[in-house]
Amino acid sequence: MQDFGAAFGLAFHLLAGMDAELVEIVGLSLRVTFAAVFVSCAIGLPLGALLAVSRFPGRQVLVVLFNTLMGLPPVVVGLLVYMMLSNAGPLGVLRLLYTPSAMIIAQAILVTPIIIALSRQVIEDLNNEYSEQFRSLVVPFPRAIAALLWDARFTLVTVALAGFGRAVAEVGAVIIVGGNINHVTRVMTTAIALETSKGDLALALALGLVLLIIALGVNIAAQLLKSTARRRAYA
Amino acid sequence: MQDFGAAFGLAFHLLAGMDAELVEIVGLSLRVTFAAVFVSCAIGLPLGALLAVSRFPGRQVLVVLFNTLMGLPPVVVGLLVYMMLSNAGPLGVLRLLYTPSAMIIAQAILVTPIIIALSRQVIEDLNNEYSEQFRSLVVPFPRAIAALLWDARFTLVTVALAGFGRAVAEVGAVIIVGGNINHVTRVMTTAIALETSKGDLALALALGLVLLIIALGVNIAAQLLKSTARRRAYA
Amino acid sequence: MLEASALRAANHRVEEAPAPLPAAERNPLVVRGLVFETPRQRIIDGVDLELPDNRLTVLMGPNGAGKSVLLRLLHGLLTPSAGTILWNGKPPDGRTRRSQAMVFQAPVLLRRSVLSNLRFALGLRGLGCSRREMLSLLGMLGLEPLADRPARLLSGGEQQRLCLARALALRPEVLLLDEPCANLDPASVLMIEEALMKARAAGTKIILVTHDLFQARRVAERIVFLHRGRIAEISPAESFFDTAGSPEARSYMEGRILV
Amino acid sequence: MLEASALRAANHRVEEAPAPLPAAERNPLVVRGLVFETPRQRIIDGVDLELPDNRLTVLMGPNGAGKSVLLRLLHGLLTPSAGTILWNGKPPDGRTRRSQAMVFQAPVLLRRSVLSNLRFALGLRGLGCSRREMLSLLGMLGLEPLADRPARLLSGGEQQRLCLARALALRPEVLLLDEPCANLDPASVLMIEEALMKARAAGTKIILVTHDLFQARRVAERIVFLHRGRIAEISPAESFFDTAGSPEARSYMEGRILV
Amino acid sequence: GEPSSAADRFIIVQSTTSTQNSGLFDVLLPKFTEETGIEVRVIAVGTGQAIKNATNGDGDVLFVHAKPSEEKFVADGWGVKRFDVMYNDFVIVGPKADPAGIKGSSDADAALKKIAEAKAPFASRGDDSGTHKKELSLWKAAGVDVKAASGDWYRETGSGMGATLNAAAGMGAYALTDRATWISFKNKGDLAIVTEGDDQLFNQYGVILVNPEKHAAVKAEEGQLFIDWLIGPEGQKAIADYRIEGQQLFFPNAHKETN
Ligand SMILES: Nc1ncnc2c1ncn2[C@@H]1O[C@H](COP(=O)(O)OP(=O)(O)OP(=O)(O)O)[C@@H](O)[C@H]1O
Ligand SMILES: Nc1ncnc2c1ncn2[C@@H]1O[C@H](COP(=O)(O)OP(=O)(O)OP(=O)(O)O)[C@@H](O)[C@H]1O
Ligand SMILES: [Mg+2]
Ligand SMILES: [Mg+2]
Repeated sequence: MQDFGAAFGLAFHLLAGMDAELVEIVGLSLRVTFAAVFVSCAIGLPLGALLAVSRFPGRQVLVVLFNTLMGLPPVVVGLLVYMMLSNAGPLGVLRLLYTPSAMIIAQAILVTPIIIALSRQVIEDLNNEYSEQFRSLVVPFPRAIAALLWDARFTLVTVALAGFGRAVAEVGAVIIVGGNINHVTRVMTTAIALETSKGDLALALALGLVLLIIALGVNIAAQLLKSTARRRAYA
Repeated sequence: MQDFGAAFGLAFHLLAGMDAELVEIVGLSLRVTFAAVFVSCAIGLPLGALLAVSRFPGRQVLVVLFNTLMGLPPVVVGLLVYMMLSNAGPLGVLRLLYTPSAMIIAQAILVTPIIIALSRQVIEDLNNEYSEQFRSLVVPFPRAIAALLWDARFTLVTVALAGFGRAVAEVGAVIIVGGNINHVTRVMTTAIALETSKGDLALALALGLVLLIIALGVNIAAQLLKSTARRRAYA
Repeated sequence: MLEASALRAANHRVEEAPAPLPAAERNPLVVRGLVFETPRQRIIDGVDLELPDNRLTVLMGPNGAGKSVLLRLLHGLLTPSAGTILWNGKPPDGRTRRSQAMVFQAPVLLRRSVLSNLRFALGLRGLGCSRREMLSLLGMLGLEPLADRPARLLSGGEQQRLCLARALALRPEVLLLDEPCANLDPASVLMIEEALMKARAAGTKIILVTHDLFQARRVAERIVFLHRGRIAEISPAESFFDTAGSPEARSYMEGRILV
Repeated sequence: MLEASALRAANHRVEEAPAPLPAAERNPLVVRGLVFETPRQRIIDGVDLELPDNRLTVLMGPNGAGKSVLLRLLHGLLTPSAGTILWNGKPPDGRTRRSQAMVFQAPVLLRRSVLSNLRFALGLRGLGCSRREMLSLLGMLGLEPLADRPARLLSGGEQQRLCLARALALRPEVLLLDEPCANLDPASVLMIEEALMKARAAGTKIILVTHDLFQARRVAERIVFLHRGRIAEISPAESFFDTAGSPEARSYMEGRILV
Repeated sequence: GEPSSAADRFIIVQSTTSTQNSGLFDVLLPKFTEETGIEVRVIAVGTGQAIKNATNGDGDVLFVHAKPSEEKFVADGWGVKRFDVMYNDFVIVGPKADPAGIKGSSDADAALKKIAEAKAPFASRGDDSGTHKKELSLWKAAGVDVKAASGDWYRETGSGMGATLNAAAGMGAYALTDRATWISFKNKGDLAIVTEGDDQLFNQYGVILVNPEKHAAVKAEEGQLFIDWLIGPEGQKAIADYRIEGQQLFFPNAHKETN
């Protein structure tokens, strides 16, 4: 339990000291996570909306599939990306393994199904309300999707935050494809795993606290943005 | 890439052979995950709904907090639970460390915020529609929450599946508090991590495939349940 | 007419300190200097109102006048920006709402069967709810054959009737009805009006919003005419239709555009 | 009356093979043996209907008769369980819908400003949409001062008018209106009716559902009376109100309960 | 013995991934359990974590290969006594192309110097494990400052042995590993042993009973039984007999008891 107290002190110290190494790790964590969440949203939101709006045979199968893929094990994703990008793999020539790009790819693969499945559900609920009006107006798919995404934007922020949470906390995949290489691909979570395996639980916890504080900052920012926009829309 | 082909063959083999050890591991995975998701839903759904329905100072803070906690790093949760349950920790006398119960606790801590945050959002959207009517009828909180949860049940299935996905794929926390002990606390994800560290990527992938197939089964079951219930409700 | 002009006068005194009217204590409903505003606009703009007895009051006024907002304020669903609302001397709260029932302009129904919607509301008041009793309650508004249908798949008029049935089943002391007959066929309208007269005879205080002049004529004992968030006129029904005192009300009835 | 009774006859022949009527080709709308059913009930129960010209048709009938469902079927939003609907010889599809506009019984508005709601619809048809033009379109229904308000916070009547403004702005060949004036004040009702008469004069075919007998009387050129999913009567307006042929329609107008 | 009693009688051994991954425990432990009825539960984590866990009393026996840390563990009173169990050796593995040109050498210092000169990628565990500490001492002996090259050709993976080997295979890097892990490692890819046989590459495993005076929960009796068995003739023979593809992985040396 003394570890616990020590962790708080240490976390404060780390934050106050703005340790150069910590700054580097935090920076990379945020870069990788934001990039992955951005890619996931860019792909997942339209796909989720499309899945919510369209009716075709096999749609139900896709819905179940993406729900299932929310449970993609990170280690498996890590392995798959590793095998693709490895020198022996088909995309080895890109030389992406053990770079932040590889980590972004792995995280995007993990997060995209979450964005698809959750936004599908959200948009489906909204579309229950809009669909007849849209069919009456003969709104083409792309416009309908854009309109639904826009009108559900306040709810979709929570979906994106769920994706962010998954990505920022992820360690299993990024450690395999990033390699947790010091100064190159070390991020908060892999650093935490490392300190844990070293038995330095206080430092590991302190890093965890720092990570949570950063995530809190992101969430507060998102919330402020959301409520400002909502206030403007409903003043 | 030969690993990839091998993985498929192996996965098929594993499933077809109903290997006793695999059955044991799969059984424990499901037991732990279902228990954790059940606990998380039992706590998270009412709390999420309460948060969606009630208005009190600090509510916004709680909303942001739970959104943030969707990004709880598994390793950190693992460490915290470990420190609690360790012989040196306050709950050491319970002797839960390195047991499935410890794994359930850790997963429940990871999944509960996800259930709370997502169900809060879902219920909030529904409550936009119901709240005035409920206030007019002076529906007491517990009943309002029960009614909202029931009426949003088809959407909440997706929320629960997101929690299931997170839990079933989780490795960082369960390996710390469970210890990945053969025949005692080894689950699919920790077995995958072990095979990966042994360099047996084909077997790791095969286990990953098996895990996904199991998750698929659970998702299909959920979907069937949902559509049967919906058909009955809207015939 | 005296009553109406007195109140109009009160309405115009709003900017000054509202003098406490002596009747306040004994009146079931007393509203003083009521204001409700959003950052963008003032929706209710200084309303003084007293409904001293159990007459059926019809609230009229053009679209956007603030009728629905006023009902919500009276029911305690919105908090006034200024002014007071007193039901038997107390501001509206959960307890007063429990003795009232409101039917909203747009029906709000649970995603359940017709019967379950009724059961839900009755359960809240601890009122008996055997299936037979509930069917007979539904039957009063011609909904009995629909009892097991999902409420949200009913036709517009059927949904409105269900909302009314739910409100009536609670046997409230006060009924606040926001255009409850807008989508009803003539037979249903008469059925509702009969039900209202019965409730009224049993002592229920009713405030009814409607745009239907004929309906107002049939059921109203007192008319409150709202215009741009202010009360333009309060008259006994008889005099209102024949010699409405305010130009706004006259224009309204003649179908002239009011802005 | 001849027309109406001929159609009623057709309606009763439904169980037999519907004989192809010779007029089918030239008629803008021909409906034959139309059935729509859910596992639980038959909502539209064999409707034959021809609207051979551009008159304004009012569709009446008690709550739950199937008016809204019939409009949806005509518009192609629901797929018939049996029977055919032909607009100028073709079943309703996206293309026919693009030349029509429907106003639903419950307003459906985007979570945006009033103006954006209009802009969205106009944009779909590639119609010019400068702010000034749109304001003048809104102005026609008295919505100009509300242009920048969030549409979903409008009052009930304002929302209904916005839905109508949106439909009219598309300059459709066919207007399907489901109780568009239910929540409107008298002035707005007259304004809408005027707008409808103008559209009608410009060649727009209008099918209007209403429970307001006076409104029907004012605007209808032809009345279709629907009862329990079947057409009970089709009459020219003049004769309908004075000497309605079907007992159902007579009961309806007298406010008797129809089941 | 009986399954029920066996389930009750178990000890927890805190060990390292390299020991577990070699598969040694899979043959060793069943033999012990069969003889004594005591189940052995192995927690395989990083060396530091294993020691930390043992310090917390979350294990009965510590079985690792980081002699200085083990001795400190005992000196600090957390462990009762340290026993040598077995040894194997470290090897340097690298890509078959061998960019540093060190294949076949048995001089670790020289090999590492060449790697540094060629700036050939080297995957270090970088996790303060026994293997990592050994590696750092080798670099120091070779006079290379790896800290300066970190992130360049010297890559600290901060992971376990298996993960580091996976990384080395993935990027074609050199790495230091213990022979047991190497032999049992499946994802060798392009890697092969390039340097072995230096005396410096000796790797000693030790076993320690966690001090029951510090943690009452420690099952001292069973734990000591396990240790005695390991360093006794049966355990030592079992270790010597364990082979993969004909190669012996560990060499028992319990008689050379130190400490
Ligand atoms: N929550 C809200 N936020 C902002 N403005 C609102 C809100 N509710 C109503 N308004 C505005 O207040 C005005 C009055 O609305 P209200 O719904 O009370 O009108 P009404 O008299 O009931 O009209 P109708 O006859 O059309 O139902 C309208 O202009 C409306 O746009
Ligand atoms: N999607 C649906 N699923 C099942 N039943 C439906 C559905 N839509 C409508 N109904 C039922 O079909 C019948 C006709 O409904 P419809 O909405 O067409 O009535 P309406 O004539 O428009 O009545 P109103 O005057 O009340 O609007 C009603 O009994 C209704 O409950
Ligand atoms: Mg209103
Ligand atoms: Mg209808």
